Amino acid sequence: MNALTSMMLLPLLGSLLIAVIPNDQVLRIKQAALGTTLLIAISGVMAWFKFDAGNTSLQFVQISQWIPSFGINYAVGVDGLALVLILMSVLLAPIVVLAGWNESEGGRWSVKVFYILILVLETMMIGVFAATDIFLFYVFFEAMLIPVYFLIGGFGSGERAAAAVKFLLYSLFGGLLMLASIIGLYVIAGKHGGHTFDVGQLSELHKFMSPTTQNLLFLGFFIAFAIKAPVWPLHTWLPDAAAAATPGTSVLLLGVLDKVGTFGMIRFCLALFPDASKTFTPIILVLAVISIVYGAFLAIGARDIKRLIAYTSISHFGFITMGIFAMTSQGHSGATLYMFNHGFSTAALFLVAGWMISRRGSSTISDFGGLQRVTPVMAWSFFIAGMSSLALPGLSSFVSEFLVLVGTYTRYPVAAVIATFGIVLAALYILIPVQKALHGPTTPGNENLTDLNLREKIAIAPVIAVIVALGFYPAPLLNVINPASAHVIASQGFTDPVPSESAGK
Amino acid sequence: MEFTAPVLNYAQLAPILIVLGGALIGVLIEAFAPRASRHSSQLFITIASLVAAFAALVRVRNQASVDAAMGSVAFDGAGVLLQGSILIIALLSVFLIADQENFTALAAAVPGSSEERESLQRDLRVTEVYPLTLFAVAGMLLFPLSSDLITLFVALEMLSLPLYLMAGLSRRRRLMSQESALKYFLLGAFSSAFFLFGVAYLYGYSASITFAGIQSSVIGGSGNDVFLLLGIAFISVGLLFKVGAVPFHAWSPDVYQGAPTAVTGFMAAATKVAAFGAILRIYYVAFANAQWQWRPALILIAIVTMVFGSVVAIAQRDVKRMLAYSSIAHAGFLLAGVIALSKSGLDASLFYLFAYGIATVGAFGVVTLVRDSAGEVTDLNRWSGLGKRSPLVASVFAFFLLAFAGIPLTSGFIGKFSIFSAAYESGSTWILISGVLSSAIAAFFYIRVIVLMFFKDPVEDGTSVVIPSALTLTTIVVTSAITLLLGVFPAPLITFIESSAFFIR
Amino acid sequence: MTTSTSLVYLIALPLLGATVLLLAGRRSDKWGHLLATALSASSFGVGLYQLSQMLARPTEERAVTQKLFSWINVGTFNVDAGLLLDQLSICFVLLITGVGTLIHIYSISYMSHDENRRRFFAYLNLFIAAMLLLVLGDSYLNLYVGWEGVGLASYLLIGFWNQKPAYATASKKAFVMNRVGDMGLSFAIMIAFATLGTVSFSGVEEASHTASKAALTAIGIMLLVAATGKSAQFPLQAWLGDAMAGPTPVSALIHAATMVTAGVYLIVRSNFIFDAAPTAQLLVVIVGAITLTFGALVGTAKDDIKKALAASTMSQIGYMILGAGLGPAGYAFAIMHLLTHGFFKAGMFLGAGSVMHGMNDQVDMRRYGALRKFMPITFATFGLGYLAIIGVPPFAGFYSKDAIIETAFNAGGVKGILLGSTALLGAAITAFYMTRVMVLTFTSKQRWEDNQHPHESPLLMWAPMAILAVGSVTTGFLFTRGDALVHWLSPVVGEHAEGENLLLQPIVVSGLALLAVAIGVAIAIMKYQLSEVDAIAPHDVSVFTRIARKDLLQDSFNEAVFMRPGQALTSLLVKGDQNVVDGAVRGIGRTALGAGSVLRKTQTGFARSYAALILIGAIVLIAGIWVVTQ
Amino acid sequence: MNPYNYLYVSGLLFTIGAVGVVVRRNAIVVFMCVELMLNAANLTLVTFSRINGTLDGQVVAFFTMVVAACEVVVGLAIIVTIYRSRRSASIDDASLLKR
Repeated sequence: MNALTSMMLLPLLGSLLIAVIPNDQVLRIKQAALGTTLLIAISGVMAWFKFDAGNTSLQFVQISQWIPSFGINYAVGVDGLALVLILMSVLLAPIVVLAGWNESEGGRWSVKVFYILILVLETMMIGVFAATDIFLFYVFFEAMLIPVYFLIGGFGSGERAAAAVKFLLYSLFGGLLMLASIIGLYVIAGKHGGHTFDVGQLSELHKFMSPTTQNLLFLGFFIAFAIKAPVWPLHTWLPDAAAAATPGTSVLLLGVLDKVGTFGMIRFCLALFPDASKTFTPIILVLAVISIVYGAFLAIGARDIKRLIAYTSISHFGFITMGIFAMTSQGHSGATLYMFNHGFSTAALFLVAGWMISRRGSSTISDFGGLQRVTPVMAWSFFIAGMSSLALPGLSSFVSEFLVLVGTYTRYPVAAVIATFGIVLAALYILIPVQKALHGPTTPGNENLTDLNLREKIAIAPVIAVIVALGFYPAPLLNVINPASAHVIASQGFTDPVPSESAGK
Repeated sequence: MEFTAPVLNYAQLAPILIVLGGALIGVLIEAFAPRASRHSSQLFITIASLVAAFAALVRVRNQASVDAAMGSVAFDGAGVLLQGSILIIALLSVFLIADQENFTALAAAVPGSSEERESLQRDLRVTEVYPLTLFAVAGMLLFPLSSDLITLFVALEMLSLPLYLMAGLSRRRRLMSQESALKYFLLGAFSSAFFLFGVAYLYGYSASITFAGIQSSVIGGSGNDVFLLLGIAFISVGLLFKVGAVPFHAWSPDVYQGAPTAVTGFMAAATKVAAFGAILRIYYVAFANAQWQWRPALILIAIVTMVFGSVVAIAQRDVKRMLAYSSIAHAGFLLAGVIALSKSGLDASLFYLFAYGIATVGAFGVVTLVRDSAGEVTDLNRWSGLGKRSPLVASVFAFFLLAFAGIPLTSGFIGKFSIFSAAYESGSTWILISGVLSSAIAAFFYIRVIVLMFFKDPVEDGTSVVIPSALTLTTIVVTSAITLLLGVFPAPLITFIESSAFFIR
Repeated sequence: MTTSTSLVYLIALPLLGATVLLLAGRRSDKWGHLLATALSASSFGVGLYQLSQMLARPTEERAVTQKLFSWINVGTFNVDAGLLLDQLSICFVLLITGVGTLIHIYSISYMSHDENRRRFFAYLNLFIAAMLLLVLGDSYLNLYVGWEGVGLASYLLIGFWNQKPAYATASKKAFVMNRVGDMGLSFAIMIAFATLGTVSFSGVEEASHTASKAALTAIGIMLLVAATGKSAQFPLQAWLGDAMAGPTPVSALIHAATMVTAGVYLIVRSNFIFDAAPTAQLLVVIVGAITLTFGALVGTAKDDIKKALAASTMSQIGYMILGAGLGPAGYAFAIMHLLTHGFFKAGMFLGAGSVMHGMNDQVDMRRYGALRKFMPITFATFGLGYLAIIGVPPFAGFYSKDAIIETAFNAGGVKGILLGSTALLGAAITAFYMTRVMVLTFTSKQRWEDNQHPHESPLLMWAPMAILAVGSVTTGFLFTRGDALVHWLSPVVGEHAEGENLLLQPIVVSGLALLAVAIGVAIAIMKYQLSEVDAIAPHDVSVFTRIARKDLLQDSFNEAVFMRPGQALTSLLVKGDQNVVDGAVRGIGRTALGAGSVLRKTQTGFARSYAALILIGAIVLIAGIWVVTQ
Repeated sequence: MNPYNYLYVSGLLFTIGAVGVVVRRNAIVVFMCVELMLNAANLTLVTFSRINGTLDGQVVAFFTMVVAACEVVVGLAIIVTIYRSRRSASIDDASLLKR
């Protein structure tokens, strides 16, 4: 059976299994969830090894008819880009389950519901990256909103209902714009050689489009992805959602779901509308740079630790977007690697923050203080996560961030230069909470916090390990990413700028 | 001058005739059967005749002829599909109607009179509703098949008159119910007067009352265009009134609210199918070649309808009214299919009609379950926390709402996609855009209800969910199953529609 | 080029130490410090071994490389994790590991009472590793890793006692200001890649022959920015003073001997760029000149012994930068001064630490005095360092500083005169404030209460001081004997071009320098030795003193120009995000809702109004169709 | 005499009926106005049948009368019920359902 399909089926089976476990056997349910996610993670890693990095064509392809009358297929397959993101998703899932062992309790509904939603979500996460049929992609893209919506609204805290609605409406709005564009594509495809949703065939279509049509269709897709990603000024749903959701949910939300946005920009915006992409690149770069700086400033000003992390992500997504539209191999590979790394560093930040919050009973940064002395391990985990978030050399995110900057500089120096100021702001928005929460005297209310227990250590260890390991040796990922991004660049008709002063000239 | 005896194709008319026969038997039962046995026998007769009619329809599903009744009734694929949908929907609605809790004991009794009280004590049950339903169904079956203006008019009245009465049969809030009946009747009569006037002018224009005749004179261009214009305009008023398109929608919220919920469901679902069936036939067959006259106006109406329906629905506080406005919005979407004026438009409309009808019956079926001591609770605020009280019912209702909103993996999404792509294919971009936007607005209020049910805490005011009767349960299960099925595996139905849907001329 | 497989151990050993100590946690409290010291020492051993190997080889084959693996490889952007050990880096390796080891030893005793000593040693090892990576990396990007690594280590060590909020702030300040400098380094790397297509030292050097002046100037200036950040040079000097919050050994190792000199290393390492970019080079000397005066002036006013020493560090590095800015003539001297400074300044810091150790962490020199009797060894070692820094022959500082002053004078033209006289003035002020430190601390009258019981530090502490003292006596002499260092470095920094028509002969310069020193010393002695010093800093002082005490208003400046506007902008954006951006979104929602509640009023409930609606609709429909038809 | 005049008459009748529906309050009267409109339609049909010289129009007219009769039956039933429960035949009184 096709590797991807089986990876998508596993969570569903898992959720069925959980559904039959009686409600009161909470532990059993959790174990089932953890087991399933681990299984998927393993199969994901196996797929990783089966993958032939050398060839740029899609692999693990499966195509079977779904709605023949509309030329809609169940078509899955991955290139380096998709594989990396799927790997990230399936690796994060068990960590989230293990880390948020207790966040499923005290929600509106039973523990069971929580894990069923998580597993269903995982299926869709895999599907959305694996789909090579735009209709199928759209189905996952929209359907995955529902579980997240219930995860936020049902198990979150604070203004969870409002946040959930905001998240859903924002995304639905974007999704509908994309639907309009998809319909447009469908019709145009019908006029030129038959209805299809196959990305490959559709990417030939732009030849038949008038510039205006192409721009409009591009916008339909881009706005949807810009909301997901999120790009300034379409970001305001993210802080609320992240602040309301449980840490685990936030990890999946920022770590995985938002990547769908940047993933989509590469997979659809660029591939389907090359000319429009070129047209809009300047504007998008401006937005990306704004996101970088703006997100950083808001993070500096944030009082709530979860919101702070959310804002840092806005800044990071700015980097990713910039790298994507810089149209250089460094920028592209950097952006893809960035997606992977951001997944893990955000996961680390959110999980540790979640533990801090659940222990302290508050998410206001100023309520913490001197944790380094009370809970050294927790403090260190947070610190390392923070360092990775500010892209400290030697940690994974540095490689990606620097690649993005270098790649952008070679084509768009100004954007890169402004973006680079982000690294100073990053130092501020990480070190300020570090100073307030971890350093200084241990403030009242924090004296008796307990340090991480074994489970939590086991959960956070692999994340940090990945962060450090990839910082020193990113080759395994880059080898898979490079061919893919080189392929995209080439198909866009771009070549890396030659060094202006190279001795060769 | 001699008359030729009419030649009828009884096989093709069988469905209609069977239903009419059932209705007549029903009348006889009312007249002679003892009270005690009436209900069961009526129910049996009704269900039996509907099933029989369906069987008869299946027998002749592949036939097609213009003169099933001397050219007054066209029997073709589209007709079969429409009749089939109507019969299925009618059957499911009858299951709801069978729950007598919804109906007054004695329609003639003055509300609050001793007469009524006594009748309630004696636990009388109104059973006229069954024959009325059958008469209405018969009219609905005839309406979309009519291929001349007389039949069209007669069918229109046949389906309307029983509905006027049924609207007044509510057990509780009798005054409202009667008021809705009155409004429905007066406005209905008013609109059918317009309709008839239109008939007159079309006859004046083409000297013929058959669609074929009208079509040929439109093509021939003989005759006074002013008459054609007036004819189309006036007939449209009558038809658009039935489907509740703005500005002829005003009756529907009031009637939907006042009528017994089961009837509302029947009305909302079946009437729409029948009316749109007729509209499709007359516009596709009779007026097709005059599209440059009516299409712009219809496009405008469609856009106004979908936007108005969605926007006003936001502000509703009563479930039934909310659904009424949503059905107005959907009427707008369906008009897009009429405007498409193409094969794909026809297919899309037929699919949409069936999917929407099923979901509507289901949704109203759920509404009948939410009650307090004084009968059904339709005030949305009292629905809050329903998800806690009875998660299953709430989830089902939420599912139907998502289907209305057109979220993937529900029938609504496929319908929306196909109908909009058809509309865009035929060049009406504005329909697509406004459709997408109003869908976004619509999502807003569907989600508000979901929030209300799941994320708000229940109000302790005796609102509860009754254990559904077996029949009601069947309806709800079947409808939700179909809605899901059509969302996941729509291919069979779509291919079937594609292969068989056409209008014989 | 010769390759080696053992370079990596230089870094790996201390890195291993850091990892083990941090992961093992409290379990390693018993032996952690010993392990760390041992590893640092063994790294020093490897360094010596490498040196011996290097000496064994002919000059042109002395440089050694080791490629570990291909680190980042995207398109044409290929960076290996590669190490380069040449005549320049070996100096640093030995300085870092050597002085580092001594300071490890010193800290064993100095930190013995701190419950977190193990963590302290972990950080120290981390620093050693990062610093070695910095000087061993064979490309700007590898250097960058070490560059930020030492920044991290210094952040951790400055904030080692971060339970004191002020210290935590100090560490943050240091990190952030360093990041500003690092930004310069990233720019430099980006420009290098965009213009030269490579970021490795060898590649850039090769490309620099053909590259345009503009590109090289840009790179050079950005490198200078980086240097100012890490080496606390003007205008990014403000963090160094606060960095004294860290434990004294840290100040000795990181903020005196090694890390802060990384800027000098960077510039000397990039000599091929600066030689080809005069403008950048000019900026370098300007920065150097400004900073050396700046630091010196600040030094005159500080009463906190560590802050005084920090100021002098700043000033001394100013000398090195100045030297490095003077091109081939100066590189060697810059490095020489760097090395000698490494010895005597480290020694003096340790001395200061020992004094504080004896005075229960009192740092105010006005509360010292007459400590000569109580801690003779400290006095002796500190004194030797003192003689070295003010440049009294034959102590180390004399040779190195003198050389720089001389080269400055001979830089030619007005430039030469200006720079030379600045350096000379600096020497005088240095003499003044160092004498001030010396006198206030050791020789002047006792100004501390009798409940204090000053005492000499234990062997583990004074032994390193002694060794460093020896270094500060001898090194200068050794390096200059037959221009040993100059020749040693020439393969890296280019042949030392001895100017022909010298403005001033060396002997003259030395004379002038000694004169300046003498004046400085004399004033200091008069002011502090022969006259009364009050135990609390007087407030009725000249405005200049006040300004000097406030570090020439550097903080107030930064606050006014960067911090406050930044904070204002932040809060503005926060408000804006809530009210404008998100407000717009919420506005849309409210509009829809409002429209809905308005439109639903059309549903009056009166059947007649509905009928009217239908009628109007019909009329409009007819009209519409009519219009379309006509 | 020009048959088209009948069209004008019927048009007039129809308009009167329509306006009547809008302006009159009494349900019975409103209903009668609707009947007036139907009859206007009938007149039109008959006229056209005359103009076109085919019988269909008149056939439709007959059907219309039948249907109208049915409408009367249903309509009066509803109106009477309302009247009995409200003691008023004014359609403006029946305005519980709104908004």
